[in-house]
Amino acid sequence: MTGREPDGDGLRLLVEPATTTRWVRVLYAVCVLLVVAGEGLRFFSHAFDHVHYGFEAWPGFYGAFGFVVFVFIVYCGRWLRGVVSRPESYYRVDEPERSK
Amino acid sequence: MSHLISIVTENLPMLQVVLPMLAAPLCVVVHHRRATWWVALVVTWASFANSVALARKVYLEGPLSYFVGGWEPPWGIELRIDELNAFVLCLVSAICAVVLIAAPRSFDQEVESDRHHLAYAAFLLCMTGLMGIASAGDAFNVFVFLEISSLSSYGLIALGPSRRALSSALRYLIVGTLGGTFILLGVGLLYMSTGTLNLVDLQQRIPASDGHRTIVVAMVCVVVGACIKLALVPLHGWLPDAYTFAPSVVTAFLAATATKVAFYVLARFLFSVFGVASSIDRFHVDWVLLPLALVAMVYGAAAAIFERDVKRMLAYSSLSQIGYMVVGLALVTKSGLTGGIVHLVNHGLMKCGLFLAIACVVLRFGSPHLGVQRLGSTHLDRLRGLGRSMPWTSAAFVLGGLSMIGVPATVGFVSKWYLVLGAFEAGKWWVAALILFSSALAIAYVWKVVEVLYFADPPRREDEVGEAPWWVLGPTWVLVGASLVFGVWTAPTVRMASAAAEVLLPALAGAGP
Amino acid sequence: MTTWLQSLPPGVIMAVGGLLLLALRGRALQFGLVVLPVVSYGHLLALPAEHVVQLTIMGLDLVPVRIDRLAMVWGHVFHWAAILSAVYALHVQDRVQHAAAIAYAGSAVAAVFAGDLVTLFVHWELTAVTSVFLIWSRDDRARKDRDPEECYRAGLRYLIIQVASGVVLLAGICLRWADGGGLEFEGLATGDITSAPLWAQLVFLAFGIKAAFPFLHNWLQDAYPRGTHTGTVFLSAFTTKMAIYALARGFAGTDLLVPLGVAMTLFPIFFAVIENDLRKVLAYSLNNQLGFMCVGIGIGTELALQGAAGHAFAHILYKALLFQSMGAVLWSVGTCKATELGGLFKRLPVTALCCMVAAASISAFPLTSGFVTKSMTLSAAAEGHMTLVWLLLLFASAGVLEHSGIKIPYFAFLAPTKKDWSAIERPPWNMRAAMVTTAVLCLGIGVFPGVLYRFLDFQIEYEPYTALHVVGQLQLLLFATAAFVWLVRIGAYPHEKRATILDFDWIYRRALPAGWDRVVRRSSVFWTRGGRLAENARQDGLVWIQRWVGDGAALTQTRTIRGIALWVLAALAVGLAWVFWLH
Amino acid sequence: MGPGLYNYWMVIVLMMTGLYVVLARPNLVKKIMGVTIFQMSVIMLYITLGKVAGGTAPILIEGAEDVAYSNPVPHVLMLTAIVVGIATTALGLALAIRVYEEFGTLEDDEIRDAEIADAMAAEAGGAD
Repeated sequence: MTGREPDGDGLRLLVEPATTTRWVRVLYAVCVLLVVAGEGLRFFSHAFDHVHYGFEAWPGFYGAFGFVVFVFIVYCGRWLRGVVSRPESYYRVDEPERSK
Repeated sequence: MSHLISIVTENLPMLQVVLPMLAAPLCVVVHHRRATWWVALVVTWASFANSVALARKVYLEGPLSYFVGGWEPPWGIELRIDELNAFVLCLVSAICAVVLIAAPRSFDQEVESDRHHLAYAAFLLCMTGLMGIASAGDAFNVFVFLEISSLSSYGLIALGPSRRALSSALRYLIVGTLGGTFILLGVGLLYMSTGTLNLVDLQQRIPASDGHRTIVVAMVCVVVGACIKLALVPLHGWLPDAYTFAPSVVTAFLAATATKVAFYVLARFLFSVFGVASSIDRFHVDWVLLPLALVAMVYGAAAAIFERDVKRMLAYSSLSQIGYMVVGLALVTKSGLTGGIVHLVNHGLMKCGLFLAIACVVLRFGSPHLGVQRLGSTHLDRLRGLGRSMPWTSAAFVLGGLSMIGVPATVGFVSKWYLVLGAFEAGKWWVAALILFSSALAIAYVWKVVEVLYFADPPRREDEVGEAPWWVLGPTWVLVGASLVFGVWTAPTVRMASAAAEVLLPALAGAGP
Repeated sequence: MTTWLQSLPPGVIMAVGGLLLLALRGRALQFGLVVLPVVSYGHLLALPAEHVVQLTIMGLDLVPVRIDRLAMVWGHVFHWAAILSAVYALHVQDRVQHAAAIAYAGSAVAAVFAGDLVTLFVHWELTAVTSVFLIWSRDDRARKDRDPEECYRAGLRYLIIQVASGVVLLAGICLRWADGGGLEFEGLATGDITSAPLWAQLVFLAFGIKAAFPFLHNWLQDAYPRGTHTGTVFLSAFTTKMAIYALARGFAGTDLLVPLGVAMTLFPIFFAVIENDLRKVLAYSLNNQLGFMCVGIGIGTELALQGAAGHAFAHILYKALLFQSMGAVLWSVGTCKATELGGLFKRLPVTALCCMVAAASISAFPLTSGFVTKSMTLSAAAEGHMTLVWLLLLFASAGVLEHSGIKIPYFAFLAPTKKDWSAIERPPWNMRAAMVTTAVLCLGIGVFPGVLYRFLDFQIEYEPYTALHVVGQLQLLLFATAAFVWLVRIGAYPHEKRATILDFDWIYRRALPAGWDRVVRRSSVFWTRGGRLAENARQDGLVWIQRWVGDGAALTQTRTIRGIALWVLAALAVGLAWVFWLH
Repeated sequence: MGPGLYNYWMVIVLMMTGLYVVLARPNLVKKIMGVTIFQMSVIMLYITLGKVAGGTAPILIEGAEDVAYSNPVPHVLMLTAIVVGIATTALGLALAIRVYEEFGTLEDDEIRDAEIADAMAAEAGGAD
């Protein structure tokens, strides 16, 4: 029942170390572009007239929020791992003694 | 032809008792394994049709009296059918008819082949007795039919394949005879103080005697006698062994009918004959019965949890379920009594189905309790992994078990619903709590079996067996199916039961459902 | 005939038909598996849009069928999920699993169309007892992740909690009935639940167990990763969303749901970051998504309710797709542990692409289904001037991107690995077909939201595609992605580690039993004595009960005739004494 | 104690004797006899309560107007009860014979011990 999918070689570009760096640069560039686009909206449309909260209209608010929150979550996760991480066999029924 | 039909329709109440009675000696005479079965089959189905026709007539036209031989009471024997009797008669004849289909295959294995015709004869006699009790209109014939059914059931139990069947039957005989004689004694005392044996006359005359000491003693004798037959804890000593060692089909038959008819006797005497004013208001029989019934409910379920022989486990579960019925009776409310009576039928259906499922297992594993050196085929360890090799039997067991627990959409739920309702009507919420607690215990013992059936590996590969033949599986599923159908389509059973409850508690008619 | 079909509750065709699958094998089984949900859907579509069936059983006025706009949203998507999951499971040759799955889906559908609480209760319990077989089933390729003993125990825990939810629901129903209330399943409470009557609180609690409220949630993360590779796809669709429906139906506008929902969106994020089992990550993510819906229901405005309904709709599809893609990985590789995976993109490109579509959807990228539905809830919060709620939900949106949007596809398909996957089998055609179809649906909803709104008969035309909204959302997501890349590059992103992550289930799986141990064994002298007594009582209690009613014990042993007859005489004596005393 | 109650006293004595035998004697045949005695006492009760003081056998005599007859109904009933009693005794004794053949004893407690031994042996013997 093996499917006849195209072999992944053609897609190697996506994951080769050399090309990933390029993708990362594209990502950073798009981020900058998005901030610029946001500022563009401010000058060329009335989009910011109807925001619910004032801080939504700060330049790059969403981007900064996303970045900070993501880093915060990851560091919280690292801290949490120190608290709640246990060996994989922790609940294993046949090894109750080892986990104590 | 039409003359013949009118003879039949006029004699319906008598026919259902007489047919099996006449067929029993015929079986002995015919003396052929399969031929006797056919005789018994035809007769039981005819009786079943008869009971249904009779029930229909009673519901349409009201209670009817039949004078045997045309002699009117007080000289002749009266058969009196009202809503309560008709209900019990339908149950007994239906169970007989369905169980008998499974009988030959099961007897082939568990009963020696030259005794089959005797087994069928005893079966028919037992049916005669049970049908007779439920239709008799006078107290003495209740005793006579009780003895007919008891004597033949001792014989049936003794046919079991193990030697313990004999000792169990003998124990039951001695204790059962004590019970029967107590009833005889009570009936004598009643006659002594009222001068009549007719149940309706007794009902009218007893209030006049206003708690005469003779009548009071008669009441105690009858209640104790009926409770022995009913196997109400602590008078249940005979039941677990008798159910465990009787042939599988006999167990299914007796579990679904004998105790139910005894319950009928108890209810009939307490409520109709002695009357609520005397038995309940004056002497508070319910205060004695209710604690016993609650103990039975919990004790039976608790014992079933630890029991490792499934057949015996079901016997203990029966004790618990008998407790439910008596709780319904002892609550003395319309809903409670309805619950008790509807449970009479519901428990008959599901327990009979469960015991037939056990009969299927026994068919595949060889006779239970045969040798001393090996586990009986109904031992829990024998059922390991049976969910795979006998899926239909296992599924039937699971469904019956769900009904035993009282899962919604099964008959068990319907009964418990009314019992709980009755408990609240009586203002006894703690009774409702105990009913729920005992249901929780039922989960434990049913689950124990389910776990073994489906989650345990079969002990050995060669132990893999095929499904039971449809001759046995069919009746099992008919009963299990009925316990599901009547769990959803509750109108017929509940309506009949509440009509029966109204017969017993006319003062409370109109209240409740 | 027509009336008979009309009074047949939707879903019953599946619930009953599912059991018939037990009798089938081979092609017939496959045929039945797919045809049953299709027929059931056809039946639902043939019914009138507003439709009620009433019935009186045992003196209870029941409404087995109540079709209206709200229920129809779930009716559609449950059937879609059932059909897609059935196709996805087509290659599995296990009657029990299929029967359980279809019966489970059927009872979930029937629960949604239940018009009274008793009917709801019946289906509520049915979903529990049918679905557990998807966790118990042993016929599965995922041997590494699914130790039979652990699956059995997890299933048992799941069953106990699910059935307990039903019991609590029943208790609530009984209390309401005893108070003289009706059985109708509609607007049970609103506003302040703490001052609502006890029955309403019990029903709320029952719904909350299945909706995985904080501290009641652990069955979800415990059981779903234990399901079979196809079973979990079914599981992810029905139970929790049925609970969301029940909340929307019964507790719309209940204030407590807002903080509860916010908590549900937040705490799973942190657990998901460090969890190694990717299906468990998805279970946490599922919990987080339920939070968004709860907030919407709690706000209770028309827009918020519509947002919750729409979100449930979209969520079922993309969450199913995520579990489908992980199921495909499980089928091919035999495990879903992030530490074991990586670089599967090359060998399973279709699966990887579908997974990414689902990841984009759940993260609410523009042009995907999540974008058009999630923003409704956020807008509703903003319109209600709930600034903190709004900020926290925004926070949670970034969190969703972390675990479902990036972690799942990255660690399964993209992360660098030395493993050679060229030998693994690719998932069969039916799995891929189901995944591609689901992916197309996710994108279709994202591109044409108006079609969805009309299809679901929504009252408010919400326009998600404003320039500001698109730009803002893209900023949020892409900056967060940039943060991920940056963290990975500087080595700050935590490596995956094989581990057991403790959660609240630790309380009942470890702390309580161990605590009992401590109390009993290792405390001061006073407690040792008392503890020993308690421990003895616990052990001896069982022994004591067994001594009386155990196998062959005093009260259950075969008795001599004397023993039986003595009881008879005692009964007679007591009876006589009783009546003479009263005489 | 008037002579009229004599029969009733005897009924009670017989009844107690029967019950005592059932309880006190472990031998199954004796137990069956005890049951029979118990039944007989009830039969005597019925016979006694049918007796009318100074009454004669309930046979209609032409011309005798003022003759008191005893009540015939209890007598008739007891014909049935005696048959039931005989059947019970017969079945009980038949079972006792079979029990003796199988267990080699008629002592109730010994049979019980043998039964428990059966159960334990089966449990120890295992599934096959």
